[in-house]
Amino acid sequence: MSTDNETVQMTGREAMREAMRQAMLSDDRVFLMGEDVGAYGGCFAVSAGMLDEFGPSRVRDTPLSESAFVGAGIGAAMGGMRPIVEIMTVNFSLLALDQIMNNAATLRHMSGGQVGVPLVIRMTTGGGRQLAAQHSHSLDGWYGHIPGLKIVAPGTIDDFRWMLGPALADPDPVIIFENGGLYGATGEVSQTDPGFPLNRASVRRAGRDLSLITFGGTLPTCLEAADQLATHGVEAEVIDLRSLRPIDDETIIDSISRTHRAIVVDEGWKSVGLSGEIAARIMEQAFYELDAPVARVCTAEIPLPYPHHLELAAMPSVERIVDTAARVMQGEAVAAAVA
Amino acid sequence: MSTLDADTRSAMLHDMVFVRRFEERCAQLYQQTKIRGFLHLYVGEEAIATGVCRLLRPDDAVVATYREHGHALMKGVSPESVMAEMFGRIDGCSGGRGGSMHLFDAEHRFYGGNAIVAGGLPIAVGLALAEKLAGSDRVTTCFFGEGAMAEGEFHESMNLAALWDLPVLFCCENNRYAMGTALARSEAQTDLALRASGYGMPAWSVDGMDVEAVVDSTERALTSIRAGAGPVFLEFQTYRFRAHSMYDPELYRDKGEVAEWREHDPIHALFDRMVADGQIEPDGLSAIEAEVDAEIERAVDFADASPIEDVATLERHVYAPTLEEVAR
Amino acid sequence: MTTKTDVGTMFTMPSLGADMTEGRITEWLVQPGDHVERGQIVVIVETDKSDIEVEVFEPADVAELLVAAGDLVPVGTPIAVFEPVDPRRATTKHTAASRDEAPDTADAPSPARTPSLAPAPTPSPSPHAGAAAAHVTSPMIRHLVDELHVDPRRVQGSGPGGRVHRADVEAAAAASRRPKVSPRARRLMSECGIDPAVFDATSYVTGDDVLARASGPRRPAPAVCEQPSKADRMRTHIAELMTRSWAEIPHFHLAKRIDLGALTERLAEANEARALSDRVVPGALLLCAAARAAAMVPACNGWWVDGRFRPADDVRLGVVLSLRSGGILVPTIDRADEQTPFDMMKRLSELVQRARQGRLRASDMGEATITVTNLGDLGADSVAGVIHPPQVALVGFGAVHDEVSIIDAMPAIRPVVHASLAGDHRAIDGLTGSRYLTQLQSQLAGPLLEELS
Amino acid sequence: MNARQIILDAIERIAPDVDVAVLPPDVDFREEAELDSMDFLGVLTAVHEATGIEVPETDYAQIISIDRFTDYLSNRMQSV
Repeated sequence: MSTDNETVQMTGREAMREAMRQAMLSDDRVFLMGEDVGAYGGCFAVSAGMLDEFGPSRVRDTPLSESAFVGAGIGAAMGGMRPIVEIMTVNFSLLALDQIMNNAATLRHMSGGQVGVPLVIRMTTGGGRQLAAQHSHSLDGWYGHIPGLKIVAPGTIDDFRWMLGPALADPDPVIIFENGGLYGATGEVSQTDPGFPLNRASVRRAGRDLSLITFGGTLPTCLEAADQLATHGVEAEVIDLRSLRPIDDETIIDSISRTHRAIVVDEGWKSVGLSGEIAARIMEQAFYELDAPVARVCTAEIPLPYPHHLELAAMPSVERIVDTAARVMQGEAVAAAVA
Repeated sequence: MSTLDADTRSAMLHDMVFVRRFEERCAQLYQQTKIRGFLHLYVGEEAIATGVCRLLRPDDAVVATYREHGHALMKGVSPESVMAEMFGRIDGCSGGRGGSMHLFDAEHRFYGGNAIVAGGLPIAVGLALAEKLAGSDRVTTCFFGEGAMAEGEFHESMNLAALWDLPVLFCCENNRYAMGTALARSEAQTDLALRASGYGMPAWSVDGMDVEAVVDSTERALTSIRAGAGPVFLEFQTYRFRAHSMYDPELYRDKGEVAEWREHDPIHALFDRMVADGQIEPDGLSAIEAEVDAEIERAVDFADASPIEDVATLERHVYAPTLEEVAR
Repeated sequence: MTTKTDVGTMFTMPSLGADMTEGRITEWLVQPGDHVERGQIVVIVETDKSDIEVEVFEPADVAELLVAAGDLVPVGTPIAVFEPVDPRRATTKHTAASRDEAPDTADAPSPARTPSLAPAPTPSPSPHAGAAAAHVTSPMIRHLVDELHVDPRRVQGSGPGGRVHRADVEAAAAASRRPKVSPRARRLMSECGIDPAVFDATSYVTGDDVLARASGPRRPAPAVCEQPSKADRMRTHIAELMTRSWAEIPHFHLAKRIDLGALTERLAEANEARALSDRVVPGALLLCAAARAAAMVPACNGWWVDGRFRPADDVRLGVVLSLRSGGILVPTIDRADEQTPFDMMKRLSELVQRARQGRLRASDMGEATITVTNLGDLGADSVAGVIHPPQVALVGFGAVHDEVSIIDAMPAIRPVVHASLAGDHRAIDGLTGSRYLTQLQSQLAGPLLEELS
Repeated sequence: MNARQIILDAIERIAPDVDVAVLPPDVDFREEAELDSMDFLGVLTAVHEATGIEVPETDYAQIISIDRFTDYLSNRMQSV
C-alpha cells in the first residue's frame, strides 16, 4: 500500500512523457502535435513510444511549419480539443510568435471573452550544450511579457511530472519551458499529484541571510551555490519561481522580508529582461526591507558562443552566484553586466 | 450552371443590397467620427460573402479578415451587434473590445476578423483539425485576400490542410490589389488557382461578381469537403469599388479601371437578370433599399444607445474568469 | 532609560507598553544619597495594565528625585538624577564637557563598533562661498584628491591664499563620506527614534544593526484619556485591545486534538523523582511546545504593521494569566523556545507570583511575538481566542482532560488537550496555521519527552 | 496546629478572595475554590512549609475534599 507521498526516481524526459501519457489516457480531447514527435520519438526522446501507444491521429508529426501547426493547435483548441503542441526549441518559436501573440494570447480579449484557447505549448529552452547561438537562447522571459499567456518553467523533476495536468486543465494558453539540461537529470517524483498550484513559487531551501530567486535550469545551480555559501556561514534561501507569468510576488516578498537581500538568477540576458522585472517588483513592494541593492546574475550580453569554456563563462554559474552573494552581503551594488 | 429560383434570387439580392448599404452607412458614420480606427469596406465584393455563407450550416465555422462586415452579417451576426462593436460599445458582438477588424460571435461560430494578413489561415486549419478528430462533417471556411498568398503562413496552412485532408474551404477574394500593390507586382504566378492546386487540392477560379456562380462553385466545393475528400481552394475574381480603407488616397489604380469594374456590379448583374426573367419590377431595387436602410438605421440607433464599458472592468477578458470572478 | 548630561545621568519615565504614553509614579523605592546596583528596582510605575517595577541598568548614586509619587508624567520626562558610580565612568565625569571623545557606552547595547565620529559639518560647495574654489596645485595633492574620490570644489584650502594641504583634502574626504544606510535601516531608525549620527560615518548600516541598538518598543503609543480607577483602567485597556483586534484582524480559527498520553506518563515519572518545589505542571510543557513551534513556523511569529508582516528575530512568548480578581495580564517570556520544561516552570511560577502581587517588572512586559492563552485545568475543553495586535497568531489550550480515543482499533481512555490557533488572515493562511499545529503536536511527542527524563 | 486548619490556611494564602470558612468540606475543593494546577501546587507548597510533608502526585486522588485531605494529612503527620 503506497502512502500518498511515496516517490519514484525518474529523469526529466520520463516524467514529462508519463505526464503526457496519463493526460492522453484520461482525456481523449488531448493530442500531441509537433516536429518529429511521432515516428522519431521526439527530438529529445520525450515522446518515445507514444506513437505506437496512441496512433498517428493523436501523436501527429508535422511538416516544418511552426506558424501553421501552432496556429492549427490554436484553432483545434478553439474547436474543443486540448492540444499539446511541441515546438522543438524556443529558438524556433520565433517563427510562430505571430500566432502565439496575435492569436493565442489575444483572441479572448478581441472577442470580448467569447473565444478561449485552452492550448499547451511545450518548448525546450536554455544553453550549456554547445549548440551555439541559434539553438541556445533562453527567451522564457520574453513570453512572460505577454498578457493572455501563462508561462511556467519546471525546475524539479517532480514539476516535470505534475505541471502538465493543471496546464491542460487551464482554459487559457499555457507555455511550458523545459530546460534541455534537465531532460537527462534524475529526481524524486511523487506517485500522486501533490496539487501544488501552477502559479505559485516554492521555497526549495529555507535560509535567513539572502534570497536566491530563480527558475528552471538555473535552480540546481542556485541550490549548489546555497550549499557552498552555507560553508561560509551564509544561509541562502532558494526560491523556485515555477511560474513566470503570473509571478508569485507574495512568496518573493515574504522571503525578502525575512532575508532583506536578494539575487535574481536568470539564464536570459540581463537587459530588458525578466530579472529586471523581478528586481523592480522587489523595489516596489519591499524597498524598506532591503539591506542591500538587488543583484542579478544573468547570461553575458552576447549570443551564446560555441566553445564550451566560453559558454560556461557566459552563463550563470555557482562561482558567479557565490561571488555576487559575498558582495551583496557587504551591501555592495553589483551592477557589472557579466557579474 | 443552374439558375436559382426567384425566392433565392430575391433573398440574395436583399442580402447584397443590405451589405452594400450597411458599408456605405459605415463610411458616413466614420466621417462623423462615430466609428474610429481602421475601417475596410466590402463594397463591390458582396456576392462572395452572400453566396458562400448562404450555403454554410449554422454549426460551420468561418474565419475572416479585417474586411469582414459582409462575412459577419451573412454568417448571422446581428447588424445591431456589428454596428455597436464599431461604436466600441458593450453590446458590440465582441463587447466593444475588438472593433471593425475583430468581430467575433461564438454562437454563430464566426471566429473573427484577423488584422494580420494570413494570420487566420492556421487557425482555420486547426478548427478543421478539431472537426476531423471529432469525426464531424462540419466545414471551416477561411476568407482571405490574394495578398495573403505571399505570406509563409499561407503556404504552411495549405500544405498542412492538404497533407491531413482537413475540411477547410479556402476562399481567396482576389480584388486585384493588396492595399496599394497590384497583383502582378506581388505574385510571380498570378494564376492563383493554379498555384493552389500545387498543394494537391481541387482549386478553380470563379467570377466573384456573379452571385449565382459563387453559389454554384461553393455548393460543389462543400459537397466534396463534407464527403471527406479534404480541402478545396476557390479563387473569386472580384473588385472593391472603394479605397482599401478610409485613409487610402487610391493613387495606385486609375479611375478608368474602377469605372470598368463597376459595370460588373454584382447587385446590378443579379437585378438585371431577375428583371429579364420577370422576377422583379424594374424599379424594385429602390423598395429594397428603403427597407434595408430602415433596418440599418435601427442598428445605428441601437449602437448609439448602447453604453460604453466602465473602466473598472478594464482588465477583463485577458484570462478566463476564475470561479470567484464568475460568482461576483 | 538614562540619558547622559553634563551633571549626571537623567533617569526618565520609561515606556513600558506598546500603548503607553504616560506613567504615574506609585512609589519611589530609593531616596537621594542611596546607592543602587544594576538591576535594582528603584521605582514602581503605574500603567493602564498594572504597577510595574522599574529597574536601573548601571550602578549609581541617587542624586535627586525630580517627580513626586502620585504625579503623572509623559514617557521620556526626566524623573530623577543619578550619579554614575563606575571607575571607568568616573574619569569621564571630569571630561564630560567634551562629549565627543567619551567612549560611546550609552545605555543601548551598541554593536561592537568604533566610537562614532559625529560627521563634521560639510562645507557648503556653493561657488560664491567666500574664497574662490580651492586651487589644487601640487601633483601630490591632486593624486590624493583622486585617490580619496574627493570633489575638488569641496576642498577648503587652509594655507596662505587658499593653498590646499593634505589635511584639507582628508577633511573633505571624511565630510563627503556618509554612512551607507540601507532603506530597511533608515525605516527602523525612524521607527525606533534613533539618530543616524550614532553610526560610524564610514560604516554600512543594516536593519539588524539598528535593531541591535534599539531597546525601547518601536511603536508610537496612542493618546490616553483621564484616569479611571486601576481596575477599570485595566478593563478599558483590555476592551480597547480586544475591540481593535476584532475590528481590524480577519480572524480564522484552526483546532487540533493532541494526545498527551506519553507526555503525562513521562511527566508523572519526572515529578515523582523531584521535590515539590521543582514539580512541573502540564501547562509549562504546553508553553515550551507553543514557543518551539513558533520558532519552527516563523510566519506565525511576528507582527502585522503598516499593512505588512514583519517577522521577529526571536520567540518572545506572551502568556495570558487570568487574575483571581478578574481581568488578565500578559507578561512575556524571552527566548521562550530555548527554555527546558524545568526552566519554563520556574519562570512561569515567578511570573504568576509577581502578576498576582501586581509587581510585574519592566523586563516582563516586552513586546510578545506570539501569545498563548491557557485556561489551565478549570476552563473549557477548547478555546478560540482573540489575537493581541499587532501579533498575527494566538495559541489556545483547553483543559487537559481524559477522552475516549481509538488506539489500534480499540477504544482507550487517553489524556488529550484541544489546541487551537487563531490566525490573522492578512498575514497567514490556513496552510501556515495547520503547519503550526502539526509542529505543536510533534513538539509534545518528541523532544520535550526526552528533556523530561 | 491541626491538619484541617493548616489546609484552610494554605488555601486562603493562595486564594485570598475565597472565604475558606464556608468551603463545603466534602466537595472537590479545587473546583470549589477555582484553583488551577499552579494554585493547587501553591497550596501543597504551603502545606509542605507548614508540615514538611510533600504530597506526591500519585496521592492527589486521596485529597480531593478538605475532609479527605485532613485525614490523609493527619495520618502522615502521626507516622512521621
